[in-house]
Amino acid sequence: MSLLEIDSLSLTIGDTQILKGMELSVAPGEVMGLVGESGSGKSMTALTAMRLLPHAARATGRVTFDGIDILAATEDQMCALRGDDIGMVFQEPMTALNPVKTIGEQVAEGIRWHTKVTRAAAEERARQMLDRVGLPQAKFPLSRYPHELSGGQRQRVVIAIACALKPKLLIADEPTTALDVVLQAQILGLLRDLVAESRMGLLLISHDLAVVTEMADRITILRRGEVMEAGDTARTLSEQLHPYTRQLAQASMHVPARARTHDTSQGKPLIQVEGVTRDYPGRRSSLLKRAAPIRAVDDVSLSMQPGQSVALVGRSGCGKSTLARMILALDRPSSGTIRFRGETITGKSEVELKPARRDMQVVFQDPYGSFDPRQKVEKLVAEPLHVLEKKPTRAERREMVAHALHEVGLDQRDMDKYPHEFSGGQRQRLSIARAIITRPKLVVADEPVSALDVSIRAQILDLFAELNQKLGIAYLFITHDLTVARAITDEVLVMHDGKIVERGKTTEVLDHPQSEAAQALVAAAPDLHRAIARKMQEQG
Amino acid sequence: MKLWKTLLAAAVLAVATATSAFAARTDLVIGIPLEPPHLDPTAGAAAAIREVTYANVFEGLTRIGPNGEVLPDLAESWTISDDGKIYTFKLHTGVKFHDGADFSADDVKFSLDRARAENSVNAQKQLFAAIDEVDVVDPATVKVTLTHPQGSFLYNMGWGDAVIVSPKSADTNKEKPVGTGPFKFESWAKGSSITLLKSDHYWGAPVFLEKVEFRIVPDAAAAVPALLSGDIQAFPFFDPDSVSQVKDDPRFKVVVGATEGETILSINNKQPPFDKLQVRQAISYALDRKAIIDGASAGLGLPIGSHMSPANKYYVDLTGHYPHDVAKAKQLLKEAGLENGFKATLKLPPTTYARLGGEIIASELRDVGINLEIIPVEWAQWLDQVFTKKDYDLTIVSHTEPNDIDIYARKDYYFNYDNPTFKKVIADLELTSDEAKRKELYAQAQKILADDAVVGFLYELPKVGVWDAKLQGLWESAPIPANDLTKVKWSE
Amino acid sequence: MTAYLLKRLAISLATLVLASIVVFAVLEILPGDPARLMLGMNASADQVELLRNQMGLNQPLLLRYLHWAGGLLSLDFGRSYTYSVPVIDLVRERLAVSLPLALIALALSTIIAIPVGLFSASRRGRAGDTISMGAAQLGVAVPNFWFALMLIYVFAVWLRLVPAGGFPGWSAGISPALKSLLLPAVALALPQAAILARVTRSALIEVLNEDYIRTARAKGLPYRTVLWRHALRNAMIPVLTILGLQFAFLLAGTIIIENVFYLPGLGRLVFQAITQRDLIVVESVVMLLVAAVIAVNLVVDLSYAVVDPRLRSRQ
Amino acid sequence: MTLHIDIPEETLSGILAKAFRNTAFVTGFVITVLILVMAVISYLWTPYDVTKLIIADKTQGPSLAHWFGTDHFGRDILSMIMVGARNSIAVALVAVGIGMGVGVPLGAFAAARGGLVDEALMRVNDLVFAFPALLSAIMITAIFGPGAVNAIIAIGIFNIPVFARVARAGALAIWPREFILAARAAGKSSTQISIEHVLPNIATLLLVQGTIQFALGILAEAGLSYLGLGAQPPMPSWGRMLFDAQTRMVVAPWMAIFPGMAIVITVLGLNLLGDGIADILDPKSRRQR
Repeated sequence: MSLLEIDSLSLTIGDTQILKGMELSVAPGEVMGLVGESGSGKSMTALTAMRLLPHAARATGRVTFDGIDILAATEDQMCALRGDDIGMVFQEPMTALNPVKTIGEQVAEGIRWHTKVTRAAAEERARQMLDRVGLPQAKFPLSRYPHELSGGQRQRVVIAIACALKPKLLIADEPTTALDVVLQAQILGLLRDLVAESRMGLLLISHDLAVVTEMADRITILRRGEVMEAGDTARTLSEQLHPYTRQLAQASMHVPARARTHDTSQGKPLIQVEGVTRDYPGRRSSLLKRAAPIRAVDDVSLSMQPGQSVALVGRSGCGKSTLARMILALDRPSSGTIRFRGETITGKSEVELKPARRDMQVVFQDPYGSFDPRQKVEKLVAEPLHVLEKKPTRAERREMVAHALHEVGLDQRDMDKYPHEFSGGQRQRLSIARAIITRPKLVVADEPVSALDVSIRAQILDLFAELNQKLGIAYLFITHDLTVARAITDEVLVMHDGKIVERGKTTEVLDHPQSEAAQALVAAAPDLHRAIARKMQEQG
Repeated sequence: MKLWKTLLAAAVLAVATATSAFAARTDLVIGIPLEPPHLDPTAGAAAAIREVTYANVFEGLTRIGPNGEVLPDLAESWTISDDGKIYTFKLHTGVKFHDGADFSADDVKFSLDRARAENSVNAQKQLFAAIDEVDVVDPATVKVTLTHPQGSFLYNMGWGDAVIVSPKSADTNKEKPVGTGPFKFESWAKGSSITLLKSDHYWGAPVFLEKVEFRIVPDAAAAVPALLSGDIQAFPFFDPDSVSQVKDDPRFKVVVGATEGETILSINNKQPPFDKLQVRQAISYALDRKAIIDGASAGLGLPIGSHMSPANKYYVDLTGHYPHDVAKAKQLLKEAGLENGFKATLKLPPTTYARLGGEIIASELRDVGINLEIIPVEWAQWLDQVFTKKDYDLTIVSHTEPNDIDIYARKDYYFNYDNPTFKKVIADLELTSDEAKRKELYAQAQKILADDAVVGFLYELPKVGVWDAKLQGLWESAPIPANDLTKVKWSE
Repeated sequence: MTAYLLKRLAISLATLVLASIVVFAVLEILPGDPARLMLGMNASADQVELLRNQMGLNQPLLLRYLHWAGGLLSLDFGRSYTYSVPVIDLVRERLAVSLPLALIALALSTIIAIPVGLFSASRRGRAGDTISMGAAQLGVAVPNFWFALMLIYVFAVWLRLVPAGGFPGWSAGISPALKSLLLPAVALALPQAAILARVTRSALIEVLNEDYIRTARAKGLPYRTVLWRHALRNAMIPVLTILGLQFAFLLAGTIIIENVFYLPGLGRLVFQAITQRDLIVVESVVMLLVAAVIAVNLVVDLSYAVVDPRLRSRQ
Repeated sequence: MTLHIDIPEETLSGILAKAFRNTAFVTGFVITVLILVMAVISYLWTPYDVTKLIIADKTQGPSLAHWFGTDHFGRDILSMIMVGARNSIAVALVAVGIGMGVGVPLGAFAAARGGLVDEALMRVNDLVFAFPALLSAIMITAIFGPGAVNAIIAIGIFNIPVFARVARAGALAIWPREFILAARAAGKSSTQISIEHVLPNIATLLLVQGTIQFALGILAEAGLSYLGLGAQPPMPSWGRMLFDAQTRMVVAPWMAIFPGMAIVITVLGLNLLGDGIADILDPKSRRQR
């Protein structure tokens, strides 16, 4: 018998249909993977099971947990289930914990509420639980506050809260999406162990096919509120019977076609970074003692050739974005120099920087946040024209914008629209159009595809590759995702704790990492090929 | 509306009867509009000092009665020498100051000498200017010698500034007044109230009240509810503008008396175009005194035509001199070459009559083409800008000193009025003692002021008292600023 | 934490010093001569000049500032021109009215506002919320002096339940004194309560949308428990900010209400002192009020740190 | 505390459609427009001339001839409320203008510069905030004399730090956005970025604060006029009408009731309008129906 049984569930919020005839089941001890792109209704499925839906939501169908009709249960019954029999882990560890309560209080609270034990007993159990999730008492006493922990540590606390009473079912909604690959591997390992230990059912929700494949026994693929395909993980993904399943799997493994024409060893370097260091003032612990500064980038040197595509990879917080900003002259190094086309750009004023700015542009991660919503596309894409020697006339400007839009696969009529009229993928195309309008020599792209769904992401990677070929633009890709690096770059720089620890041809570094940091990254990176292979093996 | 009022009245009455089960009361809360700066009448000009202390705490040789008459006080009787220069006062005996000190002729000499001394801070030093010498004849007799005969001497000795103080307490009277009166000072909560208690060993006729509290209510808006709710039982100086609120209420008595306050629209006679007689006359024609009295003084107060109270024996009725006549006013302005009108300012001190009257006058003068900008000022600014620096066009103020027509002859007075003929009349008055002749001169003076339209003469400020209908013995008029409580009692 | 505290203290002190200079300078340009006002219409120019000398008004500016500021430090505020008593005594007397009034009003508004805010936030969008927030909207829109006038006429003049104004003094007993502070306190408190209720509600609603509320609900805690244990404390920061502002407002902004009820409080003292050009009183009281505002802000800042542990470790 | 700004991504027609489904906005909008229309009409026509005093008609109760009664000078209260609206609106609006005109650039500048400039400007802000606003307004009018212009200055000065604070907080929330970084990468100066990107994005925030300060300005003007420090006769003002009414509450309560209601309704309308705008433009605060 299934632990959780969802039967022809339909859900509407206001006038919007979120789920249509949704079917899903989780057996005790089973890991069910729920996969889908953004907006497919994954999270709403989880919230329905917890009955924590927004007020305006209306659900029909049947949801039973352990024989209890969830949709018909009283609020008191639900309170008894939540936290005790069903635990839940959320996506965003930074905001999932109450900032004004200690982690001990937050873990012990559910224990006390459900078991009515004394505070001391509840705290003892909380301590054991935190110890179990890898936050030992000695280093992480119960009196710690959430803000004193890192993202990965906070996610461990959230897991401790969810698993404190050994629930029968654990629901994990994108538990690792906000974490870097190494942390992701750790958290997934922890979840796997906890589930195995107490024979919990796990409903793992993710957009990442590789993650789900590695973890799940069975898989349900969701698209726009409807189940496309469901079944045994290994079989479903190896056979790829449903066209959508195939589409997803292929996009996840997509590598753009690139002809390697740019020789990397000759000519003058486009960019030279020499012994660059960036310190931020540290927190003062007392009035008299000035804290040691935090060194974000530590004596980094590198150089890039024109037309070269280079990946800068590393875990979150390793200093790669700071380095990128300094290259873009948006931040000043504490020491060291950066030369662009042989000219020093460090310590220059905005006016002096103008020629350099013309030749280097940027593409950001968030396709939503990188456009001013108050301006039309024409103005937004034309913004870098500001640095041109001669200001183009309005007609010239429109012509240039139209051309740039055409190059990124958008219609020139789009220039009179506002950014919110575009989808995420289209916006990233706009972002690229803005970056290439001045015909720059260098584009710095900071995690340009990590916020995109897999199918869109494949298209954008293709676009990057195409432009690299056509316009000879050099790329500096900042990413923590090795598949991106593998897909589109010639060279990889691995950064760790502010230092560059490894550098080499992309395939060489990723296939045979030398440094510890690179090895950890490679080992942790989810890979659909490998995952399917492993699954097939397990099942024989 | 009617029913609503009846219901409310019933409710109020019900609550009122439930709380009003008192016998003959001996306490009284009196509302006064201004807080005295201190309580020594011999060291300050503020009327508020006298409103609390006069006849209650402090007494003089003589006193002024409710109708302005001179009555004996600490002096039981007196004789005047034939040349009118020597006054011999016979004093009451057995009188004690509140601190227990005995009152004697020495205190009289001390008080009068102190008041007229070189370094005296007395606000009315001119009252004592005629005194040549004060001699103690015996503990109950004082002889005062004048440099020249002075008809008003006994009256002067009745002023609040001439009260008798004890040398022991003279320096501390500001904070803790000690006098010979029927009430002794109890406490002063600054900004709020001053409390007097009945004195145990008063020499005169016993008073009826045991405790009197002077509550400071600067705001007419606050006075009405305080009266209506019974918190305060008497406002001897009530804002005429608020009278309509209580005049139909049987619980209260509204008493309208006279003051010596000529309320005038002062004009800066040197400030063009007001230096032109026609302009000033035009203003006088433009003024509608009835509307002003109705609008600014609730219809109370008598119109005046010159600077003299209608209650004064030298009064001449000149109210017909400039009847309200807009056409005539315009005609005069045309003659002055100002047929298109002009702009001027009207600075208003913070009294109700000035602020309300100012609005009406501005409206009336607008009708003849004079556009006034109203500038409200605080007393401090008024004294500084208008009175001292004469930086004004028009202003409204009430001149409350009795018999003060001579101010128009003063040098550098803020009217900037300079008429030798008028000055001559006033100088003659000083030297004239013949009553018929004096009357003639006073009439002449009033006529000159009216002819010259020196200022716009408006009306005589009424003294409006409102108090509980059961309260008896409060003064109806105010010949001098005072709240004499010696005869005040609650009817059964 | 200590660094944070010391920095806040230093800033507060600097603000205070700047404020004293501003106050002094502003009063210097106030038109009107206090000496002339004290002596009245009949005094001669010589007499006025004499008094100005006695009052020290003819000394150089800087000297007078230093003298005054130095006095403030040792709580010697000088003597009132009009009352000729030490300013500190006046202030003490008036504070005995204003401080209880402000505290009662603050307590009243808090007692009314927080439950209403909680109630509204937890019934968001329902009839109870609509009605109480409608009332709050009205409360914010009513000028407090007009409200006070209406209160006087209903409760003091018509129903005669409380005095129409005035203050009998604490010596008259606690009960009559409190009774005469009741209406002013209500007139002050209700509009403030309306503001506070709105802030409480919106702060709560903001917090209720946070992820950690969902975490707490996922633990199985009922909605009410989550509201009290998790939401309220997090919603306290904006509420505390408004409370701090309100206390400052209540202590100083009672000028109008004290005038309506003719209460002998600080607000009226300073208003009268301005009209009477009792500069020394104005200076001292304004500085006192400014110091109170700064102190309250400091306390509020520090209480943020008590409420929010994140601020404790920040500088 | 950080301010979170959600930038609505909607078309104008979408916003308008939403606006007219929002009860608070519609009510506030209708009231505000009515008051504005009343003020405009008063320039062309009022039932009676408010500068003409007819003492004989004083303190008459509401009737067909005088809907809201007459005041102590026999002026028609309805006409005075109409003309008074002009004064209240003018004072509050110009005061908001002063506050925005000075405060917003200051706040935006402080946010753009950061560091010492920011610190110094915010300390000056603190200094102004440390003075109880009404008290300072009284002092200002004591120095320069009472009158509408000085009331505007007094109220306007205290709007400056309010807008500076709001603008700074809003700008600080906008500055870390990637589109600002993009503009910087495009070589725009901080002034250009403030004007082109920051200000348009905090405009709604300022609009909401503007309606709040407008409403507060009307209350403040009424308070000052009530103390006799606001607009001077013959210009009618609501606060002044209440000042005149308070001594006549027993015999002429209409003199207090109608101007008081005019203030309440106007302030209510503006507050509802502000709430409505905030509601419509903040996607997070969508009401659940």
